[in-house]
Amino acid sequence: MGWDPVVMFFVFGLLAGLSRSELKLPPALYDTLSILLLLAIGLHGGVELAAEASPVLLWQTLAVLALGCLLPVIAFPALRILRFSRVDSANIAAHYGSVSAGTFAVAIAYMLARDLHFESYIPLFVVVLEVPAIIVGLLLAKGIARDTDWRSLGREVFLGKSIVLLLGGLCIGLLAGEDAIAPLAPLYTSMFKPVLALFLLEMGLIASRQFGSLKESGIRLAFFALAFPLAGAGIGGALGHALGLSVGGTAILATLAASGSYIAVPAAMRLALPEANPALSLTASLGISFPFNILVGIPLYLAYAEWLIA
Amino acid sequence: MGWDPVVMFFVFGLLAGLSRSELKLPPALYDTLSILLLLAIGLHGGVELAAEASPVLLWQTLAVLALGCLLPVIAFPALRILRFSRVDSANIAAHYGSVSAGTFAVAIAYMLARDLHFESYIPLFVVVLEVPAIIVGLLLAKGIARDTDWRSLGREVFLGKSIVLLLGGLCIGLLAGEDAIAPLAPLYTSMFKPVLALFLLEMGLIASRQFGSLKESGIRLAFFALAFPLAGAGIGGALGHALGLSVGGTAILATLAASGSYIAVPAAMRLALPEANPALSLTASLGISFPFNILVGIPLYLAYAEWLIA
Amino acid sequence: MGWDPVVMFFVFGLLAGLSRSELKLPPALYDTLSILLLLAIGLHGGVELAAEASPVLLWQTLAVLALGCLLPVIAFPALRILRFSRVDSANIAAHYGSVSAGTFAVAIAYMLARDLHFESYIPLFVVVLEVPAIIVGLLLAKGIARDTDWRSLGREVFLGKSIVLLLGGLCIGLLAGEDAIAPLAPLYTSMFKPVLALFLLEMGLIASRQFGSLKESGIRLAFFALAFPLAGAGIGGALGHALGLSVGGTAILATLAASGSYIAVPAAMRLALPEANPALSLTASLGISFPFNILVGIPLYLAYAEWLIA
Amino acid sequence: MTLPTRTLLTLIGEAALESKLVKDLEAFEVPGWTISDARGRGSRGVRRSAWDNEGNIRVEVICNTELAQRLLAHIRNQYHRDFAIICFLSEVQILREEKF
Amino acid sequence: MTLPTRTLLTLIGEAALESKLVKDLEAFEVPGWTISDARGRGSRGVRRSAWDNEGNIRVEVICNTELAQRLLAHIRNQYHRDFAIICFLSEVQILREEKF
Amino acid sequence: MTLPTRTLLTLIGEAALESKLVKDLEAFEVPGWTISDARGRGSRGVRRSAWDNEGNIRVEVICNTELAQRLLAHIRNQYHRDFAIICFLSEVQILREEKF
Ligand SMILES: Nc1ncnc2c1ncn2[C@@H]1O[C@H](COP(=O)(O)O)[C@@H](O)[C@H]1O
Ligand SMILES: Nc1ncnc2c1ncn2[C@@H]1O[C@H](COP(=O)(O)O)[C@@H](O)[C@H]1O
Ligand SMILES: Nc1ncnc2c1ncn2[C@@H]1O[C@H](COP(=O)(O)O)[C@@H](O)[C@H]1O
Ligand code: NA
Ligand code: NA
Ligand code: NA
Repeated sequence: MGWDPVVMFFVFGLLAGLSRSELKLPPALYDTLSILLLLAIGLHGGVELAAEASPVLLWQTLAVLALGCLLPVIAFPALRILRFSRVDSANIAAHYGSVSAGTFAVAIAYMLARDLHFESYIPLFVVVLEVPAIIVGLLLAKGIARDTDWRSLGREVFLGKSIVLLLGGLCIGLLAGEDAIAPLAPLYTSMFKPVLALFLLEMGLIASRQFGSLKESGIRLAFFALAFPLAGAGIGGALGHALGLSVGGTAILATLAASGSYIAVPAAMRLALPEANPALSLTASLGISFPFNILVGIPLYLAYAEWLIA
Repeated sequence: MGWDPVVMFFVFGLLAGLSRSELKLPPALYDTLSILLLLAIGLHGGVELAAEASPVLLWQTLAVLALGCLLPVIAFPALRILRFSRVDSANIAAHYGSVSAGTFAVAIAYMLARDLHFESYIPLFVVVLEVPAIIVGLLLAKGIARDTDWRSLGREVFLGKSIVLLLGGLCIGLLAGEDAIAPLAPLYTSMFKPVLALFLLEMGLIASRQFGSLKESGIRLAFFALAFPLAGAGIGGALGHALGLSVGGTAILATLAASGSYIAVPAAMRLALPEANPALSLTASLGISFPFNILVGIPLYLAYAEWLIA
Repeated sequence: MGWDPVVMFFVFGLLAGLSRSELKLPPALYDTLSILLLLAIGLHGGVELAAEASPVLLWQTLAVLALGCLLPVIAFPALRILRFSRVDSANIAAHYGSVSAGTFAVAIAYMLARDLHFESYIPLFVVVLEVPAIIVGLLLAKGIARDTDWRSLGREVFLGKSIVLLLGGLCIGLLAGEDAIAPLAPLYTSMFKPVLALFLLEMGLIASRQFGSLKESGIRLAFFALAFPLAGAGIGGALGHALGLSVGGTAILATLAASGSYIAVPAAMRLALPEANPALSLTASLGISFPFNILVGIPLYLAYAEWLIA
Repeated sequence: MTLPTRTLLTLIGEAALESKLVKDLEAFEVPGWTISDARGRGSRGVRRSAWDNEGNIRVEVICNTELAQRLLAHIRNQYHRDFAIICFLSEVQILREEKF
Repeated sequence: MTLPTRTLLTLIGEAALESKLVKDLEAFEVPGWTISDARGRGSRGVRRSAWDNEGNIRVEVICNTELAQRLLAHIRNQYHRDFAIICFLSEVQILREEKF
Repeated sequence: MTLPTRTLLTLIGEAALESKLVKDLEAFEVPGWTISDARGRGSRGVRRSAWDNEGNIRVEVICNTELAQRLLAHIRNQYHRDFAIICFLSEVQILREEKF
């Protein structure tokens, strides 16, 4: 069987949710799972970074930062053409400029299961991509020199749960190094897939609830949420290739570009741009693009990366 | 020492509860543990089923289904003789026709610890036994052609948490097969016993609270809750033998027949037969039969199975 | 790098808390972690006790009990000299006479990481040290023959969560022995450090909130909370040496004496001595002494133990 | 500023009823509701939230008096005999009259 | 339909008091009570539920005015000096008069 | 025993607002507040607590009428347009007048 059981957990959650089963995970479990995932990704990245760091990395990081600014700028006019309001377009664009840590975790698991090498410092890119899209999104919505409280927005973003956990894990991994971290390794080795499977079960349940809102927001949103990941993956993969990443690394960067945030960005945008309709952006990123990337996208982006390198 | 530490966790919980200690597990932990147990049982069964499925299985499954219909029909008159009301008798009968996943998990752990082989598809029987007793119980209470809303009852039962998790796990295990599932194997190998131990700790705490209600419902209930498991095990074991199950499989089927549900059935019957007193059925199945089966029953049923086969 | 990643998790939590990040762990996770830690410590101790018990142990236990009575008697006048009120002094003294299970867990992890042998029955000392300080503290506050409800206080103390879990684990480990307990061993082997790391992350977050109260209670409290651990460690280490403990055991006993309770004692004293200000004692034990012991104390106490034995 | 008033209906009852009650509230077309978890004791014994079948929920509905009374009557007829449930009304002042 | 009225007594205070308060409520033979978890700030500082010794509980008791006043007096005497706790009364309309 | 009265202001709204609302309450120098978690449905759709961005909170503030009205006005201006939030007032009798 080619099917990955981890992905099947997502489908299971989706089906359970759509058939309106009584199944629900306690909220504290979901919180715990996402904390474990983010920490594990960070720790793993930090440990590998300690071994593999190089001056090239700096340029790559800057290029990825630029990617994070570019993506919302591409998404915004596309959304405007699809006749979304200015604030809604900016809001959705910010989501897609940023990344989904869950999608990233599935991509990593996918590469590991296929013994595909990828640059081990890639979690750093996740951190780098989380932030700029939020700022670009707000500029798109409000222009410069407006009443945005950048200070408290900065707080919200840099001190948000995901960034803090990713960065904290990264630093601890970096400082401790491979030997000292060994007793904590289960977090990103033997426990990683079980945690990811349960996380995806809950994501399936949550995604199934987004389908309700889909009826209202309709076909235009669905179109964007399916088309933009392909465009994003195209750009992300091309950049990965240009930066000289491995096949695995290129495919993961394509996946990151294709994915839309559903944790950090919604929380930040809800407070910074409350006029935007959060149902639209969540439905798109969580209800459509997330399942699409998990089920169809990642293998596709890997094939694309292989084609690029060959 | 012959004592199983997993069972001692139950006794520990019982003692802590009876001595009114402050110890309590967070509800979210209990939920998480039962989700993990049910998933693990399902996954494990699915993986083994993928390897071991055979046409015989179909007949065995049908026979087990019949067992699930038979048990409440036996329990009901016994309860009537013990002078329980019609609805209460039907309600309790439904609980004992169904099964306790916790008891099942302990039985499995018991067999594994003794290196006793059992049919790996047995989790399927748990799924099959969950449902029919509920329907038979309702028929016993109300007769046919009454105002029962069978549609929404069906929902409640088939989409209830336990069935969904067992079935979901089973399907994922079946579709993925042993190799692909390997990274999730900790769920039903190294993590199974620790999870079960904590689960039993909480079950001990919960069971200890049932003893309060025991005073009211008195000796008749206690008698039933101790005698019926023996009768059920007698029938279940005989059936297992007749179906040609191994010693381990026969003992487990006896245990299933002996156990009474305390998750799926109470939830369904509370809504479908609200006139029944839920304290009676929970006290019996959770407060008396569960401890009895865990502490005394399972070794007994294994000896019985050995005697049957010899 | 000499830094232990487990300790870095504490620092991470501290920094995240002080920078007012959004990071928080679900309360149920924190409860779960502390339950797992206490159970693991107890189980581990019980298993080892089963192998290593000796008549000497009885005398050692009595000596440790005496230590638990002595420490608050030393702390109390010191606090009075620092001009704390009678009840506050008694309350704080009770905290420091008792022990912190979290500090103990870090000390154990520290020894294990350095392959330092220590007496395996040491968790017994944790249990023994939990209680007497509370009683001595109350006597210091109220004198004898007053209105204290000793009965319900006894309940509160002996049936409090920490003691019950430690004792329960100890008994189960003792009765089951090493072979039978093997399937539960992950609780105190592979899972111990990851659980401890997350626990310390939360402790860091909690400790960071105590700093706010520090401003009010000021320099006198900080002085006590830094100086008393050193005094306590001096006495505890000397006792360990006198009792003939190994270097590791001596260092751990010093650590126990140096640490102040922040789970069992606050809960008991809040109800038994409500006039005392709980902010003072928690700030001292959790906000100052805990970080101090974790970051600086344990290596120091180990050096002291080595010096004593040499 | 004098504010318009409405009735706040509070139900406290066993958690197993949640989905049934929500269906009822939808059928009665109430303008909204709020649910939180609780535990308690009444004439039907102690209800703890540590166990699926034992916890309570606390449902609040703000609506006009007439609707509240109809809801109350429905709950009395439907649930009072077999379920642990209580309800009570009080008067509250609201903003944005058109919402409730 | 005019409904009989009773007093709703609400206590908000530190979670450590839960078992003590429940014993008091039993001693006063109140007809029932409901407890839920909360967090907050008052004159005794912030109380979060992330930490055992810091969370709050919210206790509701519906009973007749006389009993409510006696309970109130008891709580004032017993807890107000040393514990973070507040209480307030309001009037509610109830169903099934005989229960409360 | 006749007790002094105060106003109980209850807000129910999306959890994302918690820290903003707490800052507001501090700015208005209210004597205290209590927050608990909830879920619900209103004109802005269903809000479940299983998901960070969906749960509701329930905020209670006891204070004098004048302050409650000012708070109410602030919330209406600040949040009603863009956020799922409702608020209502009721009258409660309190102990220890000086606290509120
Ligand atoms: N007098 C009361 N005051 C507050 N809550 C009550 C009261 N009576 C009952 N309750 C709550 O309502 C639930 C059901 O009540 P009952 O049907 O009397 O068992 C109880 O579990 C309590 O949470
Ligand atoms: N004015 C108020 N409004 C609402 N809740 C309050 C108020 N004052 C205090 N509380 C709650 O009562 C608890 C104890 O109050 P205190 O004794 O003033 O610290 C606080 O933690 C709050 O949850
Ligand atoms: N009529 C109502 N009664 C009780 N709670 C309500 C009502 N309307 C709204 N709510 C609560 O207030 C939240 C926000 O309301 P809304 O802005 O209408 O979506 C909802 O999620 C409910 O929890
Ligand atoms: Na993206
Ligand atoms: Na059965
Ligand atoms: Na100490």
